[in-house]
Amino acid sequence: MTTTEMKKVFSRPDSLKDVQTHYCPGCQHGTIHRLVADALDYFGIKDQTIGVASVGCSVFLYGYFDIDVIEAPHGRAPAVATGAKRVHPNRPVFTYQGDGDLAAIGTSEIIHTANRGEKLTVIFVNNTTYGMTGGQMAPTSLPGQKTSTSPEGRDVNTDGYPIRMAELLSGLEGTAYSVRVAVDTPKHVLQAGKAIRKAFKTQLDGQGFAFVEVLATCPTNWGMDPLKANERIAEEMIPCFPLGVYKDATE
Amino acid sequence: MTTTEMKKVFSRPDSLKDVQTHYCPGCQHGTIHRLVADALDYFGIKDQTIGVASVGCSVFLYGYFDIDVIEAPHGRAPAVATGAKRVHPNRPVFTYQGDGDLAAIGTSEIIHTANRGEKLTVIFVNNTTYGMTGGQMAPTSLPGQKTSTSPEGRDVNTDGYPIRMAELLSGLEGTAYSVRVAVDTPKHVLQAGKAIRKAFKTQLDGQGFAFVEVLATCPTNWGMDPLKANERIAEEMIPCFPLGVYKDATE
Amino acid sequence: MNHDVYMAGFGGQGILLIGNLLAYATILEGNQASYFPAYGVEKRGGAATCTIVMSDKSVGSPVVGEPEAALLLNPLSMEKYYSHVRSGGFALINSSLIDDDGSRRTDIKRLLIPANEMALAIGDSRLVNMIVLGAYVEYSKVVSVDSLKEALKEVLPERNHRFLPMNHQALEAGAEFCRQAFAS
Amino acid sequence: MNHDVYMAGFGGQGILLIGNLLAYATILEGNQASYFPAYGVEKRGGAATCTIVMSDKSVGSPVVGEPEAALLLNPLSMEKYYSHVRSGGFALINSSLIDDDGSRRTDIKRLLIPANEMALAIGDSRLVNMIVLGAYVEYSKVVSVDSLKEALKEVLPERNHRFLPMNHQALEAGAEFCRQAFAS
Amino acid sequence: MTKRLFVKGNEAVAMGALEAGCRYYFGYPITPQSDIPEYISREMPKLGGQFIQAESEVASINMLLGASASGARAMTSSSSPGISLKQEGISYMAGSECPGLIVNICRSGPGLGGIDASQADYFQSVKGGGHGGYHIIVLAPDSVQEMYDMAMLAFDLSDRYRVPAMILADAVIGQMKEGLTPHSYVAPDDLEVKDWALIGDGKAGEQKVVKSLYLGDGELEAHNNHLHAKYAVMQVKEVRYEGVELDDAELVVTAYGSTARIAKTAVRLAREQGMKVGLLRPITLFPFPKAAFKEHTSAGQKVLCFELNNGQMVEDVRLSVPRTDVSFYGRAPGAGSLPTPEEFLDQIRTHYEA
Amino acid sequence: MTKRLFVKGNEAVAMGALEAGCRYYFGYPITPQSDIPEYISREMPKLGGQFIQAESEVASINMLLGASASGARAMTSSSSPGISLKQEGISYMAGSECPGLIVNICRSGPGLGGIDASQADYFQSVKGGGHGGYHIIVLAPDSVQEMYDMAMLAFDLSDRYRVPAMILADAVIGQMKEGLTPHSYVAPDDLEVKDWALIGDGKAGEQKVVKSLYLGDGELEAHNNHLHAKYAVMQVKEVRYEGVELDDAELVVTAYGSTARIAKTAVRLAREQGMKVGLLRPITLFPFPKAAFKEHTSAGQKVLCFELNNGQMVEDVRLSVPRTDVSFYGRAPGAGSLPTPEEFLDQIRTHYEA
Amino acid sequence: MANKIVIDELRCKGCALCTVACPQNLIKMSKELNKQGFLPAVISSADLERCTGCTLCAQMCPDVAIEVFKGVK
Amino acid sequence: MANKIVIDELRCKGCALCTVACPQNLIKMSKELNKQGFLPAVISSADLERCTGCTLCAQMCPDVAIEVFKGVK
Ligand SMILES: Cc1ncc(C[n+]2csc(CCOP(=O)(O)OP(=O)(O)O)c2C)c(N)n1
Ligand SMILES: Cc1ncc(C[n+]2csc(CCOP(=O)(O)OP(=O)(O)O)c2C)c(N)n1
Ligand code: SF4
Ligand code: SF4
Ligand code: SF4
Ligand code: SF4
Ligand code: SF4
Ligand code: SF4
Ligand SMILES: [Mg+2]
Ligand SMILES: [Mg+2]
Repeated sequence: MTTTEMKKVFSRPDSLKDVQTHYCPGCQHGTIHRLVADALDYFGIKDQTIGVASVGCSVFLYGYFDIDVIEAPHGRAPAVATGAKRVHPNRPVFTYQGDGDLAAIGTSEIIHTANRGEKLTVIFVNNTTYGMTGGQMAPTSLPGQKTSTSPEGRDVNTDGYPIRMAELLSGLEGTAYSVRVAVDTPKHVLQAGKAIRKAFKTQLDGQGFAFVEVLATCPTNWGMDPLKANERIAEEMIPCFPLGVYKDATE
Repeated sequence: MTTTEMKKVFSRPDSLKDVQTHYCPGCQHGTIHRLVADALDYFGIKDQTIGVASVGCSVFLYGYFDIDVIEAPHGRAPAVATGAKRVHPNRPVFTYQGDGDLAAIGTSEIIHTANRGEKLTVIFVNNTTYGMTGGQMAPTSLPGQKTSTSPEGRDVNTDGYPIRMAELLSGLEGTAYSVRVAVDTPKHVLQAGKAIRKAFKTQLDGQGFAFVEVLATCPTNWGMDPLKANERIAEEMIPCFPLGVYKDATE
Repeated sequence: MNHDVYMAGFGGQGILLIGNLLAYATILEGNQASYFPAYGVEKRGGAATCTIVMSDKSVGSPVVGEPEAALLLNPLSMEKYYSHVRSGGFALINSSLIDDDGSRRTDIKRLLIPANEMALAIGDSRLVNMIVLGAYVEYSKVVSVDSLKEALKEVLPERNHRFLPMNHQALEAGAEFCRQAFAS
Repeated sequence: MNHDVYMAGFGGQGILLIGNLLAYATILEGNQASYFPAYGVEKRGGAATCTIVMSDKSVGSPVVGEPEAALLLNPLSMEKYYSHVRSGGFALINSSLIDDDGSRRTDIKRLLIPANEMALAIGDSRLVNMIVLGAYVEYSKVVSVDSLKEALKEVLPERNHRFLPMNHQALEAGAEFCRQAFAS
Repeated sequence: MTKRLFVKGNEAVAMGALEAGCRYYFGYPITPQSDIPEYISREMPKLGGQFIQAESEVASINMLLGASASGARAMTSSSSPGISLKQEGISYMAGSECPGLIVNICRSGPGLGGIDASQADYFQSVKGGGHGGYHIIVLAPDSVQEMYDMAMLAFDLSDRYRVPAMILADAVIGQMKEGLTPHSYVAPDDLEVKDWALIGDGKAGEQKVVKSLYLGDGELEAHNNHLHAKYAVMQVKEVRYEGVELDDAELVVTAYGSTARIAKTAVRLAREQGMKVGLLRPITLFPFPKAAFKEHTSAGQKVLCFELNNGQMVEDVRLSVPRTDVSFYGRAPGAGSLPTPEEFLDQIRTHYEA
Repeated sequence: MTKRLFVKGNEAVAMGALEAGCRYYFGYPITPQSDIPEYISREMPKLGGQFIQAESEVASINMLLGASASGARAMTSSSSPGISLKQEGISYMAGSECPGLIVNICRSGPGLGGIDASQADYFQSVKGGGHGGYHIIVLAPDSVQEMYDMAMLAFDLSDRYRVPAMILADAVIGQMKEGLTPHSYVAPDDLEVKDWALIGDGKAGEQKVVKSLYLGDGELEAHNNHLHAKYAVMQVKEVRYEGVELDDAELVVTAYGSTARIAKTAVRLAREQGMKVGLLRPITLFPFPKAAFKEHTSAGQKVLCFELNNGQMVEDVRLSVPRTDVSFYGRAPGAGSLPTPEEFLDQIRTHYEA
Repeated sequence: MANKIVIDELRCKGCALCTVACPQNLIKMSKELNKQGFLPAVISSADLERCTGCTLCAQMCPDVAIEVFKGVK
Repeated sequence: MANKIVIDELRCKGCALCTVACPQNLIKMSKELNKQGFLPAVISSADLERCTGCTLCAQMCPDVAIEVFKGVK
């Protein structure tokens, strides 16, 4: 048996540069990057696509994706993407944002971009914390979650409740597709890949705003090893952030 | 028959100063002011209450209400009110905001203030336009509505859809009470008065964030006489913004 | 040529329209003009004022401290602005609404004009502004009444052109009143 | 007294901890010290460096261009910072990881210390930092090993106090290595 | 396009921008500049461009960043409080070298203040109201015609240097109507294709990145030095000012925008009264006409600076000619606070005779 | 409280603020200042105060406005991009005369830039990054101890003048650890009850309004003049600076914050080499120590200004002493861009010998 | 028992909302401008007789220009 | 037909997510640090024989350090 008899059935997507990421071991930004790159490969749109990077651990998007990238100020990726998309209505444009970026400082931009029905794809990585700045409380932190700014655990009475973006955005008419997925098991990863593909298809078909919330780990700031962190997704996150399609107006 | 035999059954509330407002004829900011003042009178809280004025036609709140007032930057009244309420947890605090103020520039603040469950009362005057600045399109402008920045009428494909704040906020756990009322008929006015009273009671009972959206006219910028404008509420606004209680977690 | 005029009244009296008209007519005659409105947060009911500066050279300040002429259409304007009129200048006072006849100042020319009554006589109370403008250009000769008419045609939307004759009549009436007054 | 030292290694080698310890011990001895870390966006895996300035007067710059001493724990640090050591100064080189013996510079004192091996010998590879620190204070005498021990007690959280003996042993081992090296 | 029009300054700047090929506008209403979005919302669709009324000023400036990074001529406009909100975005545009036009029809502050004309945003505009020590090009038109012309100039300069450009005016210039002679825009020869931008011209594998993040050792320092080197070139090549009767002037009056208009009349009145007074009107506030001040005060002339604020541009004048006697007369902005030519004349007389 | 502690500058400023009675903190995370909210989130609850991690910097500054208007000592902290976003709110606070503490642990820009130390927000801080021509008090600590002490001073000055106060530092001062001697806060005698604020002391009918809107004729002008009159008083009464070996100095080095620390060593080295060099370190950047510069350059001394930017404070130095020879040596900020004492010493030697 | 309303002519801005609010159709708009230049709402004394004191007119008035009195038996 | 995976030792950060993903339990963590200081995932040649080429390990790998090959008949 030689290699020539074998078919490669899984390999690095073309849209992803062949470099090492700066992400921590077990950080699922890497997984989600790969899924997005797979979608770009699938549709063959790598050379047309514009990625809009946000500020968070994924700020170096341009270092990993082999596509054109604009780096947006913290929280403003949807506005930057709107500007880009209006200029290039035929180029696929996506934003890639963390939960601090999208659900805190960028709340207004994501809501109005969805409400305008901008033909964009938004990849939202919910890891219940501000990864890049060292693990502060995010709008999506779970009740009781200890973070560097909620040392006694998030107190819903004063800090508020975990905000559910996939649900919230599904209430807006401009939203064509809103879904929540996770990447904690191979099955979920495959589902996440499909959702991301669909979110690009929604854009390519001109059907409106498409939103994919991905539950992911931040082992470092959760203070857990990658396996333990990964388990937390099913144990703690999914109960609070149920997976599923919250809106699908693409049919 | 002399006056002494008569009982005053309707008069200006104490909480409202006895002055002429600068509002245009038929503008229902006046009506809503009166209803809020009635509620303050009802609970006898005029001397404790802090009003937070927003930027819009109602910016002169302090000129009309005989209460302490902080004037907030455009859109930021909920944040300013949060600061005030945290310092004075026992004083009733309310914001009074227009649709440009609350549903456009102030989107992030209203959502996160509601999500934190701040014990505030928010009076939201939806008149489908930016009154003060001369009738530009608001996030709540109706599809097809002609405004000074949508001269051909709001085009939902590029301008987005009228945003329904009462519904949107009811999706947040911190919201204790969210309701939409109108002031176009005496019956609706009475209902609006009740809703506003309940929104203050929610705060006084410490039950969380209370939100009252009031559909109102802007005859001037709608280019209609006050009667015609008033009719538009039932004819065009209510079909798009249905009246009702969207959330009541006060029981 | 180097003229300026200040106009003041309450919102709804059509001050801004005649200000525009005057400046535009000046430009139609090949001269330069600036029109500068003062505006308030309170759109309705408040004061409306504007300054027109006209010149055959380029216009310097669009703002004038002591205007050469003032058109004062209501009591508040009279109170606030009458004293600012430049010595040797001209004041046109709407005597229909203003009781003060301005006689305390002897260093300027005055014309008291019952503009509201005259407007009603022509048939529309909203013509007060045109009457006053007619009188002013008759006095100052900054532009011809014909230029005003031409400007009016351009400024008024097509659908309102049926009101042109009435407006012309008001301009003429104002001019005529002025002629008479200074003739006597 | 007026000393400064630069420490560099990769994240996880415990550079920042010994930097803190040294500065704190200095303060415990009644002198002044500043501890200045360099930190990157990349928290993990990247370089960790810090500068400690110690003085009996108030500390001026917490940043030093040419440090009096440098503790270099990995090859990258050696490459980047060795040449910056002040002429007449001192370099402590972790020879377990660094091949370059620094012999190209003759204007400074060097001590090659097989810190990783020594740490493993004591029983925990994470003790590399303490070994190096022990050697440095033995050489420089900026603080006593006792002060370091006292500082360590305060810096380590109570629950980790069971590791104190091991750490003490490492400090002593480093100091002893240095004594031996310069004795010979 | 040679008919003489009679339009507002706000409309003129919008017309000029459209004529210069601006096809994307992003803004949020605010008095006294709402005529700009209103005009553009009417006219842009006819040109096939896009008008977006954004949800906020913050969103607007970031949409502008996105459109600019995508290679388009695009603009935003606002007034003081709205411009404050754009400061982070402006800093990002400066850092990522995104050209674009920002119009500030300055109103009186601080805070909500009022809606009357003001020049109190001078510092914010020229020193960098945002973080990080960048500069933007700042143009100060003083007439309706210049509002039109400078919209074009702003785009040209902005594209040439990849530096955002601001037109700084106020309610006097924005709300005033004057004659305007429109003319066709002609692009300068030296403007290059924006091959740094995401214009979609790339071959496969030629990644384009527009960013302001520079994390490698020395990278950001070099980037900052590169930005400041551009500013230095602009200081040499792009300074614009107007001189009025400067040749024999013993007193040089200086003012920009609305106050320059008022000062022009004051200077004329002073000349009529026999005073040898001239006007030096900076048109580019950044780069500032330092050399012009040096030249026109070299023989010991004094300078009198008028502003509609408590003293801002006067600092740049003083820095330009440190050994010259520079006086300041300012009016804090607010309703009823416009100075008149007569008032300036009084000041001129006082300083002329002193 | 006399034990000597060993803490970060960021922690020290938080400790000082809490000691000064600050009981409300509103902020949003950003490197390199997140230690401040992290420390306060741990300690504030023990003091019965409130820590709110706001949804954004814009929300934070407005929460601060609300708390300040309600009579409390309150603060926010951020770093450059976040401070840019607060500019509108700062202008409102200045306009409505709301005291409060804003900490800027400045990082390198423009835009996202980097997280390393920078002094490029000087202009933004002292000239008013927001609209409307206001000023805020700006303090520039250069040690961990001063971070602590100046938190108290900032609250006192801010309350006394009803002017917002900023502590402007950078990653060097914020991330550095040094010894700190804590001490009890003692309120100055002259601080009055905030009866302008909504402290709930009112009798029925005594309405209190905190606002920045002034629409009546002349009202806003008067208000602005009132604000500037306060600045003028501060200029006389509240200037603080440190002088090191200035008496016989032939060259006066000036720098603030982190660069002042580096300059201190450079000046010591220069003295050791026999050069007569002193250091004038502005502690209050606004009000700026103009008079001190005049005093210490009256005999013809030259000035050399060091900054971690492309030249900002040097303008205020030049404006203070227009006829003095003022040189500048700056380093554009960014990773690997910290100057060293040796580097400054070279510059001192060059200018000393020139 | 008799009821009445009092319209504050100075406060009234002539919006006419009260006229359609009154179930009895009692309120009319004046033909004469008030001092602010508005045509205020008026009620004739004859119509006043028929007022039920229901307050609906007052509920609708944006300018709180109407007071309502109810006769006490 | 035979299948295999190839783990790029240099890219692997040792998170171990692949080890729990493999239905056959074929992947183990090495006891030796790689050049970056991580303990990488490894698969023995014996275990490789049992690989079904299902790709589940690769699906889970955040660092795209695994390639999967399927034998072609
Ligand atoms: C205006 C502004 N505020 C704050 C920051 C600091 N900051 C950088 S990343 C970040 C949050 C990152 O969290 P998230 O968006 O959840 O991304 P993650 O790192 O978790 O993937 C913050 C607050 C900034 N860069 N700009
Ligand atoms: C930061 C900022 N942006 C814009 C404005 C201008 N502005 C004042 S009021 C207003 C909108 C008012 O509309 P709305 O909130 O609906 O109130 P309304 O007047 O309709 O009652 C705007 C855009 C401002 N004052 N500040
Ligand atoms: S800090 Fe968290 S989110 Fe950021 S790279 Fe590490 S694990 Fe991933
Ligand atoms: S403009 Fe509209 S909202 Fe404002 S006062 Fe007039 S009618 Fe009311
Ligand atoms: S109180 Fe009732 S019946 Fe009387 S006028 Fe008013 S609406 Fe009519
Ligand atoms: S509702 Fe009030 S303001 Fe309107 S017409 Fe009637 S009395 Fe007058
Ligand atoms: S391909 Fe499937 S069977 Fe093979 S190692 Fe990976 S998970 Fe295991
Ligand atoms: S999942 Fe990838 S990175 Fe993690 S251990 Fe396995 S091969 Fe290594
Ligand atoms: Mg996150
Ligand atoms: Mg509105």
